[in-house]
Amino acid sequence: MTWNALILFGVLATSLVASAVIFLLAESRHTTRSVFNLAAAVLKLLLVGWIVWGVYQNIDYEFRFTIIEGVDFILRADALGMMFVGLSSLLWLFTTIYAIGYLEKAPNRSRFFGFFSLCVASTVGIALAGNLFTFLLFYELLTLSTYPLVVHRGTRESLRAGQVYLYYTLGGGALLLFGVVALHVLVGDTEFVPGGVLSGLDPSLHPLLIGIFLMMIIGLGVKAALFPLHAWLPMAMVAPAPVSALLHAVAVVKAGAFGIARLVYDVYGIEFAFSLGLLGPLAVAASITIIYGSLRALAQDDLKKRLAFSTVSQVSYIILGISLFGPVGTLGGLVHLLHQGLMKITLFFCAGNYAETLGVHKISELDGAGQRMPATSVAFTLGAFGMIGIPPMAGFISKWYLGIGALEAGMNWVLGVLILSSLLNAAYFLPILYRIWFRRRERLWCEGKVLGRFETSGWLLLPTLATAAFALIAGVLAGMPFSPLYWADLIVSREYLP
Amino acid sequence: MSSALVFAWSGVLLFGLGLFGFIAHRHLLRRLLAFNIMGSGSFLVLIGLAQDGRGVDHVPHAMVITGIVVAVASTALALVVFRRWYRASGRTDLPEDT
Amino acid sequence: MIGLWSVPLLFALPLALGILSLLVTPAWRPRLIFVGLPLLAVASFDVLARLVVEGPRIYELGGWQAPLGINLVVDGLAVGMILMTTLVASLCALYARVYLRDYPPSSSFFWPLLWLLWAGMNGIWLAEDIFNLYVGLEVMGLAAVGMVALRATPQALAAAMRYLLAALLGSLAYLLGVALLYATYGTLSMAGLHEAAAPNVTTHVALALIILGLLLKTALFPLHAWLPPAHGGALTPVSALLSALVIKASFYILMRIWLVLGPEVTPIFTAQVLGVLGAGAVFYGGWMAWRQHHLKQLVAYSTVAQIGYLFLFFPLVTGTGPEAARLAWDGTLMMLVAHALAKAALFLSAGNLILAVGSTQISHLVGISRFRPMSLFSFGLAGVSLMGLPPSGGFTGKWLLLHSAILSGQWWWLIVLFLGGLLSAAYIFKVFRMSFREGPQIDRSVTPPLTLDVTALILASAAILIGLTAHLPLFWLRLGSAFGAG
Amino acid sequence: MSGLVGTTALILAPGVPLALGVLWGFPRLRRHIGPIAPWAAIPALLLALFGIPGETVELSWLLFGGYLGLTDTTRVFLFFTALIWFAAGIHGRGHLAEGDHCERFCVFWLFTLAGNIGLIVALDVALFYTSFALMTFAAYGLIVHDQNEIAQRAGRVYLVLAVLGEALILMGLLLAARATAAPLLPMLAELPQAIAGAPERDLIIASLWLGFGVKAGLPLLHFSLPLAYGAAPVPVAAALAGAMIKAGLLGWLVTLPLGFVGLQHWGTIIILTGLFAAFAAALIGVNQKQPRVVLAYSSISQMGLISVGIGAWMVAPELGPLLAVAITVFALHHSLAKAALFLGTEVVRHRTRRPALWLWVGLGIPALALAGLMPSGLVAKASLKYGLLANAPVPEAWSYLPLLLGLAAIGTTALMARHLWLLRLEAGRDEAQPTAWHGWALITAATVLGILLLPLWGIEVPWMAAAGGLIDALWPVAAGLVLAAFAWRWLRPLPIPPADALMLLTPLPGLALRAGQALGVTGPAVRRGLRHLEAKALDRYRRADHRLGRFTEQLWRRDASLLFALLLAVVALIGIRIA
Repeated sequence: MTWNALILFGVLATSLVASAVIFLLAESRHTTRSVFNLAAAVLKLLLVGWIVWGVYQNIDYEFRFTIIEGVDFILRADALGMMFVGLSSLLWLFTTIYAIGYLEKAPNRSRFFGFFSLCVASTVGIALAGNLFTFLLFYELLTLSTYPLVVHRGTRESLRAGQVYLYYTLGGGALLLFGVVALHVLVGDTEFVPGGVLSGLDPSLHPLLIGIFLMMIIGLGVKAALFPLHAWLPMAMVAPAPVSALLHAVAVVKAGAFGIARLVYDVYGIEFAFSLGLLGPLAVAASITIIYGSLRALAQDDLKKRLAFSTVSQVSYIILGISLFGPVGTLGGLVHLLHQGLMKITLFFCAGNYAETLGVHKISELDGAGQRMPATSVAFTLGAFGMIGIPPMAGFISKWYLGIGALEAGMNWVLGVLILSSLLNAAYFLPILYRIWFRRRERLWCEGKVLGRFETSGWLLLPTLATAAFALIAGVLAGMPFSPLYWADLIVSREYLP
Repeated sequence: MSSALVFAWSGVLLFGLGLFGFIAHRHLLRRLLAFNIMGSGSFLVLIGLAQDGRGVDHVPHAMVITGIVVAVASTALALVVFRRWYRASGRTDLPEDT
Repeated sequence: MIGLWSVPLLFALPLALGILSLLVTPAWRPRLIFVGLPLLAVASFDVLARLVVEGPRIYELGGWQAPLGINLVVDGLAVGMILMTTLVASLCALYARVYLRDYPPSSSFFWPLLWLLWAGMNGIWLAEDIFNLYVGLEVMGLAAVGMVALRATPQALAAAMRYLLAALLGSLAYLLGVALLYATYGTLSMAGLHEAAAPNVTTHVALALIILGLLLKTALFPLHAWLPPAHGGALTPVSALLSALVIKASFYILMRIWLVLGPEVTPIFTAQVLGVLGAGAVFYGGWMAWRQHHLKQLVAYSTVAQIGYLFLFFPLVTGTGPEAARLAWDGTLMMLVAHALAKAALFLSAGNLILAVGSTQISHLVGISRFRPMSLFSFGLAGVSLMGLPPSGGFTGKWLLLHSAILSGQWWWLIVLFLGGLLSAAYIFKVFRMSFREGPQIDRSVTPPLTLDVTALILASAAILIGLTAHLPLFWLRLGSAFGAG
Repeated sequence: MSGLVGTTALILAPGVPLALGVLWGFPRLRRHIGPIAPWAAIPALLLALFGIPGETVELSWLLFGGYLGLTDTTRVFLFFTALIWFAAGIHGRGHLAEGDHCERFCVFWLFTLAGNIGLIVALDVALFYTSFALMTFAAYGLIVHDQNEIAQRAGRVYLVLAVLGEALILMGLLLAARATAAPLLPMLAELPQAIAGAPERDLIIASLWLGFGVKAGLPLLHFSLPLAYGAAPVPVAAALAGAMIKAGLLGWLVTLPLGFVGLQHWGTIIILTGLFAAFAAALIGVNQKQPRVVLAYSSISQMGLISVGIGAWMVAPELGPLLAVAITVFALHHSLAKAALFLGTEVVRHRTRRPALWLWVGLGIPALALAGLMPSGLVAKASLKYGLLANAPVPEAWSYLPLLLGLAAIGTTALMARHLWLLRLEAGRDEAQPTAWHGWALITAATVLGILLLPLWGIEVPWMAAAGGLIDALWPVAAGLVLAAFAWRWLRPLPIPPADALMLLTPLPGLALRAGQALGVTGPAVRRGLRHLEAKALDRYRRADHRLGRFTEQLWRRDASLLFALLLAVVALIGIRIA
């Protein structure tokens, strides 16, 4: 076992160990838990930074052992995986800070933070998985570790949401399992290889491969909230804000989208998938989801619900990018994986801030919030502009690449989808901004508690501003080395020219 | 029909009778008796078939002796449980659902 | 030459301890485990070491030749089962030592019965001839019935009686089958049968009798009716032992005999029928588990369901290619071991939860996740394995069975595995849902002793770990079997 | 300017307002930024006066890589844009440094300014689009500044149209970029040629024309103009009407494939739309009752005239050089004059100490200029006519264009007359602000003298043609005045609302919301139905399940042995049959 393998394992272990320790700590030891949790998050970020640098220099990181004959447990750091790892570990740090502030004086914190760390561990595992088996392992672990977070509040509504979540994810997971086993039977241990491993199979197997692809897309599409498998996502918004922020904006839905990326690029191979005619239908499904999610978002008055439908719509941008045959579309999809995460987590943080500080959950009650909470509102504005795709926010970069990618792939109608979706995004975000900034509140805010010397607790404000700044910087400085765009470009150059 | 087969078929008959009794009766003691008849039947089969033209075979003897010991032990246990059940519930048969 | 003694020690020692514990006062009975458990553990590991070093072999007890002497088989399968028994039974014994303190002294009969049960099981694992299997089956069965009756409530006695009648009926059918086989082939040894067996009427009738007897003892649907009251109503450590180990013994015998008789004798039709019954068990057991209101009844019905998976072994191993058969063997054994560990953990943690809330009703678990996270966590880990979700033994087993089903082209078993997993998720999460509901804010639950939680947690973790490190155990289990070469 | 200074100036021009806007984020600095905000346009003004075309700055880290620089055309645009912003800023010091929400006003002001200047100096598409969007969205904050019903409605209409425009522009730019050599880092200068050769040429032209048309007040996309100009604070209206409307024009100039290939049909469409705008806007405008709305319609009308030039350029590429000059000059002339008129609307409301005569002379100058009688107006109109009638193979119908332009001038005159008439009614209503007239005076002076600067940027001013056109320019003015006098005496204005046909279109944006609600309603309705069914089914199932569960369990339990025996018999029989 080399050092490189150990470091890789360390990335996974930081959150696993954190989770175990948090479970064992007594409920009342808040300070110890927070310190430990933050230390683990920072350590993980450092390790990830180290590996990112290594991957950039083409160093191989691999950790593997045999589970059963012909099936290995493989962790491997490649450019695509590190992108997702980087996103999750960065946002884990911020969300942990946020959650410490958000859950101050709430019950069941031990359970919350324990499962939270476990979720991050599974996300990192998904990202680092070197074959389908390992991916599946962490994919299901993610389902399990998210459930307690969804039902965290223990109300009838959240239990119901948890149940729906399970219906969808367990069903999807089972389908995915079949797909994975079937591929395993066909080609043995399905390691992720740029360009895929299936193109050499006999043409008589192609209908079967299409069937397997469909099954696995359904399995992954459940988490990626692909229409019509999305219904769990808005319901899951009953969870506390940090959960909605990290898990339903980043970890869970991205796990699905990331899985689809792995499936298309590293299992089927994009050229093979294209030659099987799989990409067109995928693009259509993604487009329908984009429009549908936007239309539904338009009609929501609950802020988190609107954001949730927006997530449904935005995550499909990633899938759309994946299904565009050509390097630019891929680039657009992959870069949106990061961009959407940064922007959407900002929005969810803001929604949490409004709810926690002002007790406001509905959009119609947000009048004049900009006066009371300018910093949060600025962050919200940046996030919303990014979602609409207004430059120079990160969302514009994604949209530009997706647009060019669609044209290069010869799918001009996708451009129409992008434009229509931008219009709809504007239609459901701008009214919120209008209320925040240009309406006056008639009544006083009913503020239960004073949360520090800023407009709200510093624990809540700092991560919000940080992620908003990242979303802005990712757009403005897209040309800099190690920006999301730069990294996505690196991935594409390695995936397309292996 | 050789004597061995006669033994064997009588054993099967006993087994069948025992099984019928086991099913037909609700009273636990009767069912226990039926079980013992079934046991005797199977021992008879064992002894009978083993004699089929191969001279004296010690193995079935050993098996039957062991079997009888087991059957006695089982019957004893069943009686203990039955007695306690009877004392606890006052019934001689099993309720149809719990 | 210590190793030579370790094999007979495996059933002689429990037998001796059983008799000894009958002689000592009730207070001393639990303390015998401090002698017995280490010795048995050493013996089990010694057997494993010898297996790994010297390979599988036949051990002649006392140096006498068969047929009058007793031969013991020490191959991978037997050793695997011995280790599993040692692990699960030891932890259950440790659990019981603490658990039984609150029960009347009469419950200390648990200890002699435990040793007897252990001796019976080890006898079954090691037996090389089908008659010794019968003896072991009877010893184990009688001990198990005694354990069910330990609680001495009317329900427990009724359950024990029902169990006893089923067990006796099953043993007799098995015995009749053995008699027919002996009459036909003049041998009881498995090796002998393996060589001599030929497809004829007597063999088939004998096989049918054996199968039916063992199905009744394994409680395969629809012959399962005795199981839920017996397992669900017994004392917690007893439930764990019965569900985890005892029913596995009769399945083990069936598996051995099926493989010994070989593909010429065992009809594909019967194999499919067994598979269909297994599927029925999965569905019926899962459905019934889901509609239970008592926690331990739920877990007991879960056993009914999980037994069904094991019976997929027969269709997958009969008349299929060597690769599919090997995968089916691996998968079934993985399922078996994982179920033993997970079900023991599930029963023990269910017992802890019941201790904590003082009620067996699932609806009384409201809000328990806040106050008894540890018990619930073990329950969850074990549940993960039962649901067949990764990373767990249940998942690895399911993976192998899926693989085998696809390879042999028997896609209909995929549906069983698919729906079975979802059904088990439904009943496991039924408990979780209740426990996450916010209830009273004050902790009214009783804190169970730490040992109880720790033993359950160790078993649950083992069920998870075995899935991650399945490579080595599966390799050992294949030693000396028809699939050893693979 | 030397290289380094030039580079710095290029960055500072949009950078200073942007930096001030960002600094505003620190609450402690806010107080100090308000007073200096008007001066933020000065670097851009200096750059316009002294910058050298061709000088570029590369900012590779910005977006996909950003390029800043000046061209001959953009220098002129930069000049009048910066000047108008400066003058409006001075005029609006009250809004920027004090008053209600002055802080908010200040930051939107700075960002709008930064965007407006940025889009002029941008050389690459991404930066151009970014600045354009920055300007568009920041301007919303300026428009709704007064926060009354009218301003909010204006803001809403503006925003809907702006978003639509942005989307169309994005689509056009994406399609156009695809056709360039480097789709990921396209330069503005490459676009026209690329579009001319692109397979989706018509779609690109349509989306860019309409997209920028939202800013430039194309008919049916113009609704935001009268509303916003009427509702926004006066300095904002001046900036909107003077500077930002020209951003749309600049968009057309830099992106449309002008001068590469003759596009007969597109040219004709644009010319006809322009003429329609010129006349229709005049007809609607004279019926308005608010001076600023009248001015807005005048803007629409004037932009229609400029459109004629662009359309002509499309039809006859060889007219390019002449028309480019004409359009630039026209834009300069119209912007300055219009800004002066807007600032004047407020100056006239204040009781100033100046003699009224001077005030009215000052107010008259830009009005006359627009009507075509001042030097700038003369030059602008003359160069347009000159361009249109130059020796080139143009369609027959073009010979009517001068006449039509003359008729349009009648309309303009009538609009101006109406405007001044309405102003008279408003004069002297408010208390004076001592410095309110500085900006207005500056921009009025520029209206007169700005034309003199053209040689500075190397533009040949057709003075002779202008002088010759004086006679041509007189009759429409005279006719317009006569018409105005007639109308004043005998006609009453028709009740046309400020945003004419908008009422008819209002339901449209609501449709999307309805669609979302409909989906949302169907969802719950379906779900409710399903839940009802589910509840029913569940209820039935529960009962059945209860019975079935009891039944099967009893069956298995009571007759387990019977079942066992039966199975035994069956298996034995099968065994015998097989044997």
